[in-house]
Amino acid sequence: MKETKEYTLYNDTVMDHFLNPRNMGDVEQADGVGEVGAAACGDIMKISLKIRDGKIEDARFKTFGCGSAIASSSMATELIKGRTLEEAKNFSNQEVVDALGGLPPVKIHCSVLAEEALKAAIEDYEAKQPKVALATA
Amino acid sequence: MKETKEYTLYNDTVMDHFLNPRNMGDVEQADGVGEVGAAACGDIMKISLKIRDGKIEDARFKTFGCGSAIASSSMATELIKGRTLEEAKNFSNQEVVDALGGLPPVKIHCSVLAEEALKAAIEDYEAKQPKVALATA
Amino acid sequence: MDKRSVYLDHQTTTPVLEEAFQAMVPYFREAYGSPSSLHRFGLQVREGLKEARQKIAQMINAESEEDLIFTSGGTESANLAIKGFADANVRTKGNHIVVSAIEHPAVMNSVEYLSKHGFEVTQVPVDIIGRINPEDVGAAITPKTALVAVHLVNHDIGTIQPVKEIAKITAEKGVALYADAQAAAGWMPIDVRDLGVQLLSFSPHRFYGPKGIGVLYRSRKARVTSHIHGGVQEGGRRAGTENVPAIIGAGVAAEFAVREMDQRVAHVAMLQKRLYDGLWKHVQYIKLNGPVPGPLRICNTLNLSTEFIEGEGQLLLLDYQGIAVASGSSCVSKSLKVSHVLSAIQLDHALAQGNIIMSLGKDNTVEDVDYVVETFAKIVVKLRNMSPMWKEFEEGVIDSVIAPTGRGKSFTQHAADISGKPAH
Amino acid sequence: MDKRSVYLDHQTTTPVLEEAFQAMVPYFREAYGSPSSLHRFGLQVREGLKEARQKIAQMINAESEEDLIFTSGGTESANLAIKGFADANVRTKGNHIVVSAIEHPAVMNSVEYLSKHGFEVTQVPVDIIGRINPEDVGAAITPKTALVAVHLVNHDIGTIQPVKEIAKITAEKGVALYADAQAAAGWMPIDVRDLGVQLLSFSPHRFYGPKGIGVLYRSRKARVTSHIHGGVQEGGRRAGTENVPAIIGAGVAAEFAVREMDQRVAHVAMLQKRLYDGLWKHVQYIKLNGPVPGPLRICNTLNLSTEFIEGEGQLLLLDYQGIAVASGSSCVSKSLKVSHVLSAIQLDHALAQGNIIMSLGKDNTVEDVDYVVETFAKIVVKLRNMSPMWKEFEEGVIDSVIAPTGRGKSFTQHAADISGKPAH
Ligand SMILES: Cc1ncc(COP(=O)(O)O)c(C=O)c1O
Ligand SMILES: Cc1ncc(COP(=O)(O)O)c(C=O)c1O
Repeated sequence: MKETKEYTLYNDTVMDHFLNPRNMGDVEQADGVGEVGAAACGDIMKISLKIRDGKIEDARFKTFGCGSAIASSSMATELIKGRTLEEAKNFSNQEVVDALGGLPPVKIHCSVLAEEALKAAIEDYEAKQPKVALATA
Repeated sequence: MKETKEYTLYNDTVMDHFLNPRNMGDVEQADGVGEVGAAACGDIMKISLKIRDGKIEDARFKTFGCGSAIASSSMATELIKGRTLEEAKNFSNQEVVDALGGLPPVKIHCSVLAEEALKAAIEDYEAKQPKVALATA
Repeated sequence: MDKRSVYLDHQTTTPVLEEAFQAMVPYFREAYGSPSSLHRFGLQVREGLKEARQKIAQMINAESEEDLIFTSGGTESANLAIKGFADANVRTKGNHIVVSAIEHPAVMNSVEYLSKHGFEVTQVPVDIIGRINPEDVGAAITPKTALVAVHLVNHDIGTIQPVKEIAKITAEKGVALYADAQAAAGWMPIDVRDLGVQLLSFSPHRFYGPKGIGVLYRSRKARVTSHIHGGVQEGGRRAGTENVPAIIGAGVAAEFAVREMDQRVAHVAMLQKRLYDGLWKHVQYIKLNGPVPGPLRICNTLNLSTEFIEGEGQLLLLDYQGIAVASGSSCVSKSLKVSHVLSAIQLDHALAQGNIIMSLGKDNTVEDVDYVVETFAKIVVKLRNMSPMWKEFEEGVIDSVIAPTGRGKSFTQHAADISGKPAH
Repeated sequence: MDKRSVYLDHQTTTPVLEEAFQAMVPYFREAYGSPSSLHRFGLQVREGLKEARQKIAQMINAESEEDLIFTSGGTESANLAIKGFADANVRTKGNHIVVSAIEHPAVMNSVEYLSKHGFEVTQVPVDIIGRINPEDVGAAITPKTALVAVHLVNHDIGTIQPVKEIAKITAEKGVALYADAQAAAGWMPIDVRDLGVQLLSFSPHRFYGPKGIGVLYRSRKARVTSHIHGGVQEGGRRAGTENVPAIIGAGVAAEFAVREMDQRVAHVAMLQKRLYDGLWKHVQYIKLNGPVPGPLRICNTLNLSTEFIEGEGQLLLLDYQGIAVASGSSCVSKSLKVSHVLSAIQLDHALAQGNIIMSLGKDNTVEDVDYVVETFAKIVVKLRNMSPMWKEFEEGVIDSVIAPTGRGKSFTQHAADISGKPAH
């Protein structure tokens, strides 16, 4: 048995992203913002994007939710930065799960929420950019 | 907690009569012998008496049965020695129980068996002595 | 420097008292016999069990130690009380059961089982501090009611129930009353005769006794059908080789609970007050669930909701700072459902999500409490900075439930709007 | 000088292994959390429980540790296996149960409970050494049979049952098979997959683990309805705060049972043989119940009947000499009934009365055994001198069952004659 204090609910990567979240906050004058809620548990996630030349230059999150929801949004924003919109549209929650080194089964929906928030932010961006939206359609 | 070896199933008096039974054996040329069986558990008790001048001069027992059956017959023979036949006919198992300092409820029937064995022995004696039997009738 | 370690989850379980543990030790490797055995290894154990039984009977002022049935825990005791009593009395009394809406799952699910097996169940609601109204219980009783089940104290929100008043009503109507005392035992005096209950259960692991042992008191008038069949242990009412060391430890824990009751309650109530005052002074937008510290609340528990942030995050950050607490938030439950207790007191969904339960114990100190207050205040700031709701509240998009500003929609409405489904 | 202390009742319960006890210790006062908690006190405990589960799964070669349900003991496990399986499968499979005539009361009384609740029960008899004939089981199965329950080893007479052969038949007929392995676990290798059973139960207190914990293995195909309702512990199949220290101790006991199996079995079988040889050499008119030491008998148990004297007296005199044994005699049972196992093997009533069960453990020695033989021989003399039956046998009034002389009536006849009622 290790010492009590060495035990954590999630693995080290998840704990690290929960305790020291990356990209926490709101992008100033964001090009796209997505805010989604999980009907399952009531979590809410908001992702804001800065997009330049079809690429995600910056991504930030705010999350109302459990540890794995916070870690998932932190990881999702990390992963997505620098990707093209096309790439981002194919982004799947599994990438978040893998990058986090796994999530408990009951918490997988947190990573889904991150995917949804990201896609909502892209949609928001595209909705504001009708020409680009058509071009990629 | 006392040491393991100090614990006994029955109280000290019962244990003493079980471990060092009094009057164990058969009266030589007994005047009366009673052997009874307990339907409840299968125990068998045999009491033999030496009777002189309407008094129980000697009483001995043999018992096939549990610790409290053995202790009950030991105590019953102790108690009955020196009593008149009249007294002995009024003998009750409660005397055995009391003299033993109590028996577990489920073992009371052992003392009853002792009473029955004693009375069977007296009956046997009286059956062999029709005149005496009539006189006391 | 090592962080302080503060265990604030005594309503889940407690460490075993040193004295109770020491009393148990010889029963593992020396006095290891089974009490059913006739030899000395068995007899040696019987004596200890009898003493333990007496101590526990004394703790609740039972008529006799024979009125106790030892089980494996609070859950089994509750199951036996409810299903065992229902089984034994359905023919003579009827097939209706009255239960409060905020009982522990051990009770709720036992009752639900019965409802699937021919019983009718009436759930009595509670008010917003989680109190059962005795009149509601009276009104729910029908000529077919066999049993009323109400807990003495709620495990989540700490509300003390008017069991004695309910007992007057059930006595008048000739209905048996079962009280789950698991959240109360050890933290307030319990007197089954004064209360007037026919059945009462608890588990010593909530007052410094061991796990693996539960108690069911049942007055001689209350017949209970046994549910674990086998040997004739516990007078034929609960079969199975006895968990001897646990019963021994339970006896010692009960003895100390009685002896130290006043002292423990005074200490813990003082800490509860200090914690309550400190938190409410240093943290904005938090709500107490259940009654304020005082005669309606058990001395060791505070249940609060922190607005705009979620419970698991609070729990984890507190844990990271060495503070162990519980939460009734949906994220914390395996079923992803908010505690049914919080739903029953009609707590707003946002507040239910931000739920935290802190339960004190006899070994917590003033320094612990001050550390918790300070740490909690920092954690709330950190999580609110991360929460989209906090900014939206500041911007007037959503409103506070605790201190409404009149600007913005409710959290629940907001959540429903963005998720496209009503939050549950 | 102190008398030797020889514990010969390992088929009732065993002391906890030092290593198992030491492993349990930190879980009482340090790692006292509940595994359901999300904080570190809870998490710390989860790890230990998982390891224990794995060790126990390995002990019986279960597919996965998820196939184990922890209960409070062997009795609860048997109840859950039988009633839980019956409940879950009565609609799809039927309401008929097949059981052997010599199962433990935990099984017998669970089955009896079902028989009062709409189930039909067929009892399969055993032969005079207590073996179930697999063909009898096959013949008892009907299209409505839901479950067959047979133990792996009989707790009283030590007979090893042909469970693997029975499993072939049940598999063929598509019926589930439950084996109560409580008298076997720790004393012979158990492989649930090789045996082909769907359910199997035991309790670690029989192989140097703690009391208060039982195991039910159930293969993924066997559905079991939970019987203790409440929280979602044990994957929702058995509610209630886990008895953490006991599970930890059980894990260590299982680990050692596997590791030391060969050695323990060899040692105990050697002692069993020596005890058997010694007793039969030094004491006349004793009968072995169950198979001779060898492949059909569990290595640690001898069940014998001493003619012309009763069991409790033998037990008490042995105890007085420091030797702890058990007995199936009616005087020893609270119900005053001879063990139903002895009745089922059609043991003469006189012999059933004189029953003694000696069960060896890993810490018994050759010296212990020699002391037991010597002491037992003396005790038998003492009790026979006290017994009216012995003299009546010598006088030719009653005859021996074990070695009939052709003179005298049977004990049973004699007892009936003098009590005026047939003995039972
Ligand atoms: C074969 C068998 N099954 C079940 C049990 C019941 O186990 P427990 O008393 O540990 O609950 C026993 C106990 O003696 C047994 O021998
Ligand atoms: C009020 C109440 N009743 C019953 C129980 C069930 O007790 P256990 O988990 O000890 O079996 C609990 C446990 O949390 C409880 O709080």
